[in-house]
Amino acid sequence: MSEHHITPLKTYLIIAASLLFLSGVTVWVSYIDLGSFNIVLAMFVATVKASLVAFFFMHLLWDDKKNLTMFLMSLMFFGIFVTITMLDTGFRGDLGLNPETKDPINKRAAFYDTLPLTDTHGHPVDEHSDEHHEDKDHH
Amino acid sequence: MLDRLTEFFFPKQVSTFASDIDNLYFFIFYSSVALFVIVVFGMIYLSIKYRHRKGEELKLTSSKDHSNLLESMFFIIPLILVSITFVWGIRSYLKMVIVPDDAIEIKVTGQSWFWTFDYPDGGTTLNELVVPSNKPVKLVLSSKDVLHSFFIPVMRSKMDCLPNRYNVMWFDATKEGVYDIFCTEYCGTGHSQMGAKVIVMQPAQYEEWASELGSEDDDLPLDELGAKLYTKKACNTCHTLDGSALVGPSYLQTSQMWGQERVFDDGTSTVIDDNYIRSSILEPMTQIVAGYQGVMPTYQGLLSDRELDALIAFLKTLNEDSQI
Amino acid sequence: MSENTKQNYLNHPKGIMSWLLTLDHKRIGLMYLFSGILFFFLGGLLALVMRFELAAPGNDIISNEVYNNAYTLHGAIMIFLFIIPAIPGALGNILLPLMVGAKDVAFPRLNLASFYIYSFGALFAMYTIINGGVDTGWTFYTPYSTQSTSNVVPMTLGIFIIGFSSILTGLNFIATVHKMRIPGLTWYKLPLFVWALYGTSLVQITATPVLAITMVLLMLERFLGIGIFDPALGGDPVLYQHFFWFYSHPAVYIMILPAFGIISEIIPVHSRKKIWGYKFIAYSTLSIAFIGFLVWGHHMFTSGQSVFSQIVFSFITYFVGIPTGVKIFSWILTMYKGQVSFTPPMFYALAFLFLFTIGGLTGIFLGAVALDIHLHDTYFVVAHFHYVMQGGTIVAFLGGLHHWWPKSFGVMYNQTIANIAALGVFIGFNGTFFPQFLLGLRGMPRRYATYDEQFVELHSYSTFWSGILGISIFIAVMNLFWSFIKKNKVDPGSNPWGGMTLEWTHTSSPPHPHNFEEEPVLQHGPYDYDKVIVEKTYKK
Amino acid sequence: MGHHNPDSPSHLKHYFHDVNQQYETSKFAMWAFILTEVLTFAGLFVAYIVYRSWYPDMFVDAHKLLDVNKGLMNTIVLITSSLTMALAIWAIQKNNKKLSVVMLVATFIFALVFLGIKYLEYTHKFEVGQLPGEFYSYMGPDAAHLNNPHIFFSIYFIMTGLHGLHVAIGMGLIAWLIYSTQKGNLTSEYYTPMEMIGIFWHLVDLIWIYLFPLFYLIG
Ligand code: HEA
Ligand code: HEA
Ligand code: HEC
Ligand code: CUA
Ligand SMILES: [Cu+2]
Repeated sequence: MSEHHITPLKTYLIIAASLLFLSGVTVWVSYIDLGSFNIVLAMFVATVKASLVAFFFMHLLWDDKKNLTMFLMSLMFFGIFVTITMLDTGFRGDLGLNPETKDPINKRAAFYDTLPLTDTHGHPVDEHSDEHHEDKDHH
Repeated sequence: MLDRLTEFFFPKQVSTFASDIDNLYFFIFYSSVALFVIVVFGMIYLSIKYRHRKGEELKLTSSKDHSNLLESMFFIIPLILVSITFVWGIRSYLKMVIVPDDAIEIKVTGQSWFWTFDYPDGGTTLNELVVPSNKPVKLVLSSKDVLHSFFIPVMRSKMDCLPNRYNVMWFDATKEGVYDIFCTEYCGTGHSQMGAKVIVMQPAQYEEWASELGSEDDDLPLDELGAKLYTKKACNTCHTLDGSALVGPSYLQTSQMWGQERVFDDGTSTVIDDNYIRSSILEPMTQIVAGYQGVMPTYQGLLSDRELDALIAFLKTLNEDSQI
Repeated sequence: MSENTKQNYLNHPKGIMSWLLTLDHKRIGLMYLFSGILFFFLGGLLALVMRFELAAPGNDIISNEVYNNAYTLHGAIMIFLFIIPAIPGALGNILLPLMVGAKDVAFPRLNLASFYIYSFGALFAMYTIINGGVDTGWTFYTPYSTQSTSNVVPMTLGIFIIGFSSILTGLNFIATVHKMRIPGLTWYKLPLFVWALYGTSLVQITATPVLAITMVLLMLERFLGIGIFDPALGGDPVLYQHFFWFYSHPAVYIMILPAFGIISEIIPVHSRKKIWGYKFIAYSTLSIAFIGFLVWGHHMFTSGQSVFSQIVFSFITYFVGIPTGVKIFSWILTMYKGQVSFTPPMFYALAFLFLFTIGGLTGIFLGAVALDIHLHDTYFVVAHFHYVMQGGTIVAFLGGLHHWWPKSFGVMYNQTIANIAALGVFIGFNGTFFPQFLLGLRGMPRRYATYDEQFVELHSYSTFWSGILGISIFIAVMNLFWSFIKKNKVDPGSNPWGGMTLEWTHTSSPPHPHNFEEEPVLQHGPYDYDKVIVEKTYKK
Repeated sequence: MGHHNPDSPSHLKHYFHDVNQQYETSKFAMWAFILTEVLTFAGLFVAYIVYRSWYPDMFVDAHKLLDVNKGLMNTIVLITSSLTMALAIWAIQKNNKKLSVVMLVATFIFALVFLGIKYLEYTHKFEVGQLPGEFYSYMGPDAAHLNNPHIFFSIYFIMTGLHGLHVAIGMGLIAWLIYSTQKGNLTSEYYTPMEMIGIFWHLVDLIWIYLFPLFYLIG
């Protein structure tokens, strides 16, 4: 099997270094408030990283293109799954006609009513007031 | 002719969009029949015409395996049919989802295994939806426990009822009468008994009915009112009066039961009295009779005190002779 | 023929362990066949119980609970234990390597593992029955399935496990088709059954993982109350339906594509005619598999999903019909200027065309959203899917068994009985399920243990004919197995229908343990009836 | 038929023509398997995306309860382990058995570290009650106002849990690789299993590349 492509050591090291660098970049960027652009940027960087892993570490760049096709196919079906599901979940109560059908489940689950307030260690604190009871949705 | 066919295939058309849907059905039906006839005729004709006759030598057969004309037909004809169906279907569909502004709004709640209807001017009915004719009615549906689906065949309409969410359907009934309602989403043991009726009345009659809603029973004696409530509040979907057990215990002999012991599934027991019955109806999950499952819904908020008394009074009258 | 031809995969090697630990795809296929038929009968028996209960409106024979368990188990067994794993598992396993000229599938060990995983999962399903059943319907809709006290967990666990078997079989077949073909057997020279299995396998490996994760989430919802699907915990039951149908709609093409493949073999062989539109059929397989991933929401037209997605799903649903139509018309035109013999496999193929066309066209009715709102969860849907699954897949499967029986097992069944049984299946089937279209149109909901007086007449017709259907199926299958018992052997070199694909032309019946005594050399395409005359040889 | 060509290597299965066919088949099947893995996670990503769009504020606030430093540390660990895995293959390709084993051992250790850090994270969450589903009980000052945070934690635990399960499975496979390489079963002539497991291991890394920003960095 000696005819298989052997990636030079240097390539591996460069790729690993870029991956680490990009990880640093995402963390750094996440502290800057860019509004909804944050998530776009984070996903963009993640995708660059993922491609580096796939093409170099997983050797897709040099492999039979069938293997790449398989991989891309998995992403395509994932895309289909998300997009079409979102056509529903993102547009419930569309047509704007029946407001009651929209925004349905933003109701706190009932078991929260029985939970005591806690401190940051999760220990219950005294319920000296009923404050937190008020901000719950009673139906 | 078409009317007769419609009657053959479908229940009565009672909503304004029913005929539209039936027509869509017939369009697809006739196209399908045509395609089906082509398929079956082609298949029988070709297989018989080119059958291998007795004694005939095996031979090299034709190499014909395509024809541009035919193949484009395979695409074009279905594409045309499908396009018409799509446009038609969507137009009918939009009629079904866009609710007219002047619709009266009734709240429908599914619960295992009965329906509650709340009317705009107050008042509630169980398992009986009363609506005026020739006036759009908007139903806002939800459920108290699992999924149910509210299906009125004569209106050609159906919608699921989800807990914690509202769905909407509407219709405009064109003919007075009493029609079936079915639950069409599986919801447990009583699913197939979760039927109800829709009563379509003249608008004037409806107004009268609505204004009397809730007050009509005021002057009935308690046990008669209880007997009425027994079916009206859907107790009979789970409790029979003839001794056979459905989902819940039967009430054939309740009059004799008073003062006797009731054993629960956790081993505890209590003596049957008015209070026990009252709490069984309001908080059925706290004490579950041994041998049964805790599936009885709570009637908290659905029964007034007088109605509770009435039900208890009614149960007390029951004995072997009072079989209904 | 040499001494070697006496040796075939059925008699060599010998001993029970040589079967249980076999890596031979043909033996594994045979084991799938037996277990599949077993589950089919079990599911069928449950169906008959249901039908007898439905003969009259009340609770005459069984209670609501028993009925609800019966239909759930019927659906789940038929789908997850029989039609999805067993048909590719049986016919696919036996035939795929033979058809591509390989000595075995790409990963024989994985193949055996896949069978055992399937058996293991089936044990859970059987445990469910012993332990009192499960009553959610085969769709396990939340929140009922998270609340029901019946055996939802063992059943979903069983399905989860069987899913892995399905994935592994799919992987194996894909690798086999891509990499194990003999030289010269290019994609366009593959028998169409291979194309069909290839499409099936693609769907299996892409859709099944989503089923697996859905079942896991459902179990976790029961154990931990994770709140993703349970509305009481802030979740959304409609999202569950998206997850479920993302698998289960493509799964209907896992069920039907192998059947399409079988028909694509039977018709040209028994018509002795080059298949019409080879490439169209091959590509329509792939496009059906693909479009099948875009339409799952047509099962949710009354769930309250957004109007926008209703319209999109309705639109795309119609487009599955077009490639399917191309196939149907091509099969019919294949007979043009052929030499058609009316053999049992051909009868099943013709019955398939008749029944599947009805089933498929009624799918278009259901795809029209305005109409589906009336028809959803009524017997119209029940009739639709029995027409495609039983009238389509099972009928094609029976046809395939009759077609490849002498090849696979070296024995021949009684053809007269086979023809009579085929007729019985055809008539009994229509008698059982055609009335159900009417029931559905008139508003009879499905999953009902009891029903309104108005539906009695049609229900009792349906019940009556289901008896005939059951008996006919029983006879058809027993007639096949009887040939085993009677050892009604055919000559090892026989080719009773004059098939042209490698399994007919290059190996004995039943095949050699390593499939071919010498690596086959391709001499002609799979359907070159215009170029070569293949004799029909069939000796007792 | 069925018997080996005298000069064909022992790892060549009888139903393949040659080593290359066997190698390519395994690799292709591995990629098909990767497809199923991606689609398994796809379901969970869909759940994530849908709930994030329904509960945007809750997601943003709940993610602050996670520890970015631990997450970043794990990212670094996993990327490095990916590198060592790749180098193990590189070494065996060059027939450097010793280096290959060293690299595999390193990969194994990194995996262990990853799970160790995960363990610390999990135990902390268990202690304070940031648990999935109905077991959620953390109502601290920074969370008492949240709307259904148990859903965030359900998704968090299921996704990282499934990912952790993959890491654990990967460790088992790597342990086996260490053993076979050490024994000399894998050489530059035949290292298919290492290549396969390598692909699997990189997938584990690849999924973490998305999990990390989605859970720890959104906001
Ligand atoms: C083998 C299984 C199988 C197959 C192949 C199909 C094929 C199809 N199915 Fe079916 N279906 C099921 C199994 C299957 N189905 C099951 C099990 C259910 C119920 C699940 C449950 O709820 O329990 C179901 C339910 C179901 C529904 C949901 C109904 C409801 O619950 O309300 C719908 C709606 O669109 C539908 C549509 C279709 C369509 C459009 C096709 C198409 O693929 C059909 C294509 C074929 C043709 C169209 C015929 C041949 C073509 C021609 C002759 C050419 C001319 C064509 C045109 C003009 C279009 N099916
Ligand atoms: C491959 C799939 C498949 C097949 C082949 C069948 C076959 C049959 N089905 Fe099934 N059916 C489903 C899949 C299938 N079904 C599914 C998925 C559902 C939905 C479930 C749900 O709602 O969740 C369903 C639901 C369903 C219903 C609706 C229940 C309801 O909604 O209330 C009905 C009712 O008539 C029915 C009837 C039948 C009948 C009569 C057959 C007949 O074809 C069966 C024929 C009989 C046999 C095959 C038995 C032959 C054998 C013997 C007679 C002897 C046995 C001997 C020994 C064991 C030694 N089925
Ligand atoms: C969904 C089915 C259902 C409905 C509807 C229902 N019940 Fe019940 N009921 C049950 C079941 C099951 C039990 C037994 C388990 C338990 O004790 O909760 C029960 C128990 C009871 C009991 C106590 C049991 C005993 O015999 O000791 C009373 C009293 C009762 N029901 C009255 C009513 C009345 C009155 C109504 C109508 C207003 C009603 N139920 C409606 C299912 C139902
Ligand atoms: Cu309510 Cu079915
Ligand atoms: Cu479908």
